[in-house]
Amino acid sequence: MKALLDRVMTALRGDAQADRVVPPTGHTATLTLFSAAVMTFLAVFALALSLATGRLADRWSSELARTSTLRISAPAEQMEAQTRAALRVLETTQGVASARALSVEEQRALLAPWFGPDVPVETLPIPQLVEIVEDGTGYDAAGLRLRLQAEVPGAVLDDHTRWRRPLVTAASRLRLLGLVSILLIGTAMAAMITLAAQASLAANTQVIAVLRLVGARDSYITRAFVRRFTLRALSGAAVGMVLGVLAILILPPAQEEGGFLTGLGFQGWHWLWPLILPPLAGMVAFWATRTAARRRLAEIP
Amino acid sequence: MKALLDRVMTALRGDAQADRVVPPTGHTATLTLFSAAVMTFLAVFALALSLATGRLADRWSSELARTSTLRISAPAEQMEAQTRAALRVLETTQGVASARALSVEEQRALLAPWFGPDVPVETLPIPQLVEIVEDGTGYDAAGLRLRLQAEVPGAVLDDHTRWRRPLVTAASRLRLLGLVSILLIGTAMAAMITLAAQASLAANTQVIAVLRLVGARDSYITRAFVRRFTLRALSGAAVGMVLGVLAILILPPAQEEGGFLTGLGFQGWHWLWPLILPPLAGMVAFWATRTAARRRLAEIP
Amino acid sequence: MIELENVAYNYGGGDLLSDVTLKLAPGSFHFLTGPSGAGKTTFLKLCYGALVPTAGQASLFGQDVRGMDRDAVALARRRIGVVHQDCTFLDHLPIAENVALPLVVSGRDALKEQANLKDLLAWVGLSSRAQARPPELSGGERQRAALARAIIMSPDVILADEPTGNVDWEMSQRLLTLLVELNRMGKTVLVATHDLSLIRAAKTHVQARVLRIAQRRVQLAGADL
Amino acid sequence: MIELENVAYNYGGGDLLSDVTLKLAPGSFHFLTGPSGAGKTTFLKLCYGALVPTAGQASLFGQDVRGMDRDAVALARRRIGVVHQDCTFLDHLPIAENVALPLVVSGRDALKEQANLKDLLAWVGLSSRAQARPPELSGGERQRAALARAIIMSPDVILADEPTGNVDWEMSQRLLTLLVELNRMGKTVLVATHDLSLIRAAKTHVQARVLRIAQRRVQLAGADL
Ligand SMILES: Nc1ncnc2c1ncn2[C@@H]1O[C@H](COP(=O)(O)OP(=O)(O)OP(=O)(O)O)[C@@H](O)[C@H]1O
Ligand SMILES: Nc1ncnc2c1ncn2[C@@H]1O[C@H](COP(=O)(O)OP(=O)(O)OP(=O)(O)O)[C@@H](O)[C@H]1O
Ligand SMILES: [Mg+2]
Ligand SMILES: [Mg+2]
Repeated sequence: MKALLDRVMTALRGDAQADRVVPPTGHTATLTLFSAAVMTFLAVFALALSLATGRLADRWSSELARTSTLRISAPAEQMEAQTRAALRVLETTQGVASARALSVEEQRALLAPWFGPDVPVETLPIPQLVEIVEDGTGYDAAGLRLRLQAEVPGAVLDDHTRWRRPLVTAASRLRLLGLVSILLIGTAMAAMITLAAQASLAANTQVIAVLRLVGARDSYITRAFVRRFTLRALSGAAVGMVLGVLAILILPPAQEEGGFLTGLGFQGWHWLWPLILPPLAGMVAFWATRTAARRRLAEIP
Repeated sequence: MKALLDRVMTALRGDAQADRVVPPTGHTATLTLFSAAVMTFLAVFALALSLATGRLADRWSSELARTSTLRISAPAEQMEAQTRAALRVLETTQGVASARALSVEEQRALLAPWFGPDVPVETLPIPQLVEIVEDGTGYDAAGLRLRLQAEVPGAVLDDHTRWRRPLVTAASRLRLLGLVSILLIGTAMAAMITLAAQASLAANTQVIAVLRLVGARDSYITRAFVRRFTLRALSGAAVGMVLGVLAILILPPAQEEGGFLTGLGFQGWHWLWPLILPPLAGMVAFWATRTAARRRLAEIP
Repeated sequence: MIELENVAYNYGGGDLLSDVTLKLAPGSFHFLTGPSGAGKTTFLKLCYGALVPTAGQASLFGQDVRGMDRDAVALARRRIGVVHQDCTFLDHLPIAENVALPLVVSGRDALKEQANLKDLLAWVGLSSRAQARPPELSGGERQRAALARAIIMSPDVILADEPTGNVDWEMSQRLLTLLVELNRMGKTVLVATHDLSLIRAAKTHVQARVLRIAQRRVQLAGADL
Repeated sequence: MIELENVAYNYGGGDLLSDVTLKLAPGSFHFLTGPSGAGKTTFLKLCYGALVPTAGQASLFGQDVRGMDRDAVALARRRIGVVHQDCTFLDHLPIAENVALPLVVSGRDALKEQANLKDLLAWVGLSSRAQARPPELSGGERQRAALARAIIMSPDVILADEPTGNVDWEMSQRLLTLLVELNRMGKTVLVATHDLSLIRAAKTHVQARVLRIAQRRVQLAGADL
């Protein structure tokens, strides 16, 4: 990587006179610039999407607090025994990280939305709630229900919180999609720059023939082309990057109140991510042009 | 549109001999084919994303059933009066489509997750719940709270259901993003095909000069180039479309249990959507090449 | 056929040609000489509508060049066979197809003229190279192919720019014979060349007028040629 | 300098040249003639390493061409000035820079040679066209520029393929004088041409050997030239 960068820099320095031997303008030039710009623009979006969905997945999973609830309804005198039995069962259940009975205060807080803050929880015949925290793998709800039925007849397992699970999956899938798009876009950009370089080399057969005729070394010819293309890809990518970032900046931000979806923008040091795209494009161009030039020069007798 | 298609078809029919005057291969050819393929591939994804998020937004909004809840805690004897007062207030609140007090059975069903199915709701000092259905615009929660405070002191407005709202916004934004990407990708494809056509025309200056020298009309020259490029873009786009659809087919399907996120795939007749992409690419190519060729021919004396 | 009246031309700088008045009558044979850079190629380009006079009037087959659109020029070109000084071809097509190209673009059936094409290639000595691509030909072979392409349509006018610059003496005589033959059939021929011995040789076969470009004018050369 | 020993060459078909043995000694002056398509250009390409013999051995400055990599060929080319038959240039650069190109690619300071460049352009009559791009030149002007480019480095060997095919007699004498002058300075010169009068004219100035390609062989031409 370091060595490659060094070589890229050496190639870019070049010398002003060598530079003039390759026709400066032309449509393949515009094409390279444009492809690099468009692809980087799209890559910025894919990157933003990928990062945003990553944040989303993180937030959703932490919000989820993979919990479910066990509700134990029993006559007051059996309540404590059944609760302990239930906790024992849960302790030995695979996929359950921890389980604990809720205190009176906690139950009151939970019920507040329904009864207001002053529910006389003590005096109500309400069930004891047990909070179950799952570990990463999750437990087998059906199996747990069977065991509880046998040992704690008054227990009802409620994993209604599970409905949020697909959200996290969805977010991860989106993140994956973003990464896959970046890869795709990167590959497409590399291919396009290669093709544009090849097209330019093919269009400049006469230039190559003349340079060879007057005694130019192949490395000199290669360098002239590589320099052109690397610079073009670099500037194209820089333009695309700036435009992409601007476009993301002017996108309406996500409603903060909701906080459910994070904006598509970058956050914090993530703003640095797009910066690596132009050098990446430059390196791709450097490598692609050099390969193309060398092959072309080997083809021409 | 019809006229354009007709012209495209006429141009494509061409004649075999006229066809040979434009060099059949070359790097700009590959470039055109490849750009069309890549861009269509990306467009298929963007299309799928857009359609999927569209479905998502629809599903989420219908699931949302824009409701909130009013909880009235009051001594049993005032309960009915306060409920009626609250309903009166709500009827005159802008943004509230309807409001109704929940029946005992409904309240029991709501509490079931907490107390099990046999709660003696009648005997419990639980509040009366009023379901508020908003209209499209929604109401001003703060204003409503003020009015209720004045007239129904025991009422607590709980619009906790609002938390799902951002989901719908998010889905719409994703859909918009998908559409914007399609537009962007389309524009980029058009631009790339134009540039590739220009590059090819520039590389074939000699071909044009020779054809003119031997008395070929400009329309003949234009047609030969246009035909090549339209066919190339068409086949490139077809390849990209098929690959894109295949890629979407092999994506793991969304978990159906969740049903929260629909898969990225197309559903029903939406499968027809990608089919319009290649003809679209062909038309873009036709138009782009013709413009480029005419301009080029006008430039060359 | 082709008439120039008080024509002047410049490429942006000073006039290269000025006050040129000339009529290429049907069936006439002209040579055009002059030092390198005098404007011979420029003159020919004026004659087939590739350049438009900066002053004066040029007309092809009775039509003023200035008033012709591109289609009209294209149609006029089908009646004028041109041998360019730097012979360019469609490099991806074999020589035979390149020579037949004027037939193809004017919509004539190249297959019907197959025999004609064969004879022509044989006369210019390219029978064995008919399937080669232009870049595989030698300089002289390219020039001969260009001449063959210019006359395949048996055009009314033949304008040849240094058609023998790269061929040996015998071959140049052969090519000259071909042009003389065509002239006898009534075609108008104009050959730009710096090769005075070619002109001298031609004068024994045909009554040719020799034009010379000097001091921006096209003049009739003296009897010293 | 350049030696060919039993060299044969073919472009895939039958042998075009065979059994060619020749030594271009330092300071010698050669002409090469032969009918169009005989293989003059092919022979020159063998002499500067653009083609590798299909049989036999070619050596440039003592190195066998077969054993030279591309860099070695490039270095050898800097000692050989070549005038191609179809003079190609970098069309985006003015003629002056095109002529100076060999200096640039070999890393020499083109500015230092400015006076030399000016003289050379004046001699070939291109002073006024120095800033024009190659496509704006006439055929003969391009040939002169190509000759100027071939000799700007004052190479040890000069190989010119039809350097006077498109120029008038006076100019061709001028160009010949230039080559003779260089030969007097000790350079090796080989000129391929079909123009026998040029050869005859040269023989009065310089002791030149005339080679002729006939029946796939390169032979010394008789005294009839
Ligand atoms: N790249 C090639 N592939 C196949 N055949 C070729 C190639 N180059 C040249 N030839 C053939 O080889 C023969 C000799 O070509 P060459 O260019 O050496 O001739 P020449 O003596 O220079 O002729 P001229 O005086 O016309 O320039 C010709 O018949 C030509 O068609
Ligand atoms: N496109 C152009 N732009 C500018 N100047 C040009 C252009 N074409 C030709 N010239 C100049 O016009 C002059 C005449 O050119 P032209 O090609 O007509 O000469 P010519 O008589 O054919 O010479 P030759 O015998 O060398 O072919 C030359 O000095 C040339 O440099
Ligand atoms: Mg000329
Ligand atoms: Mg030759």
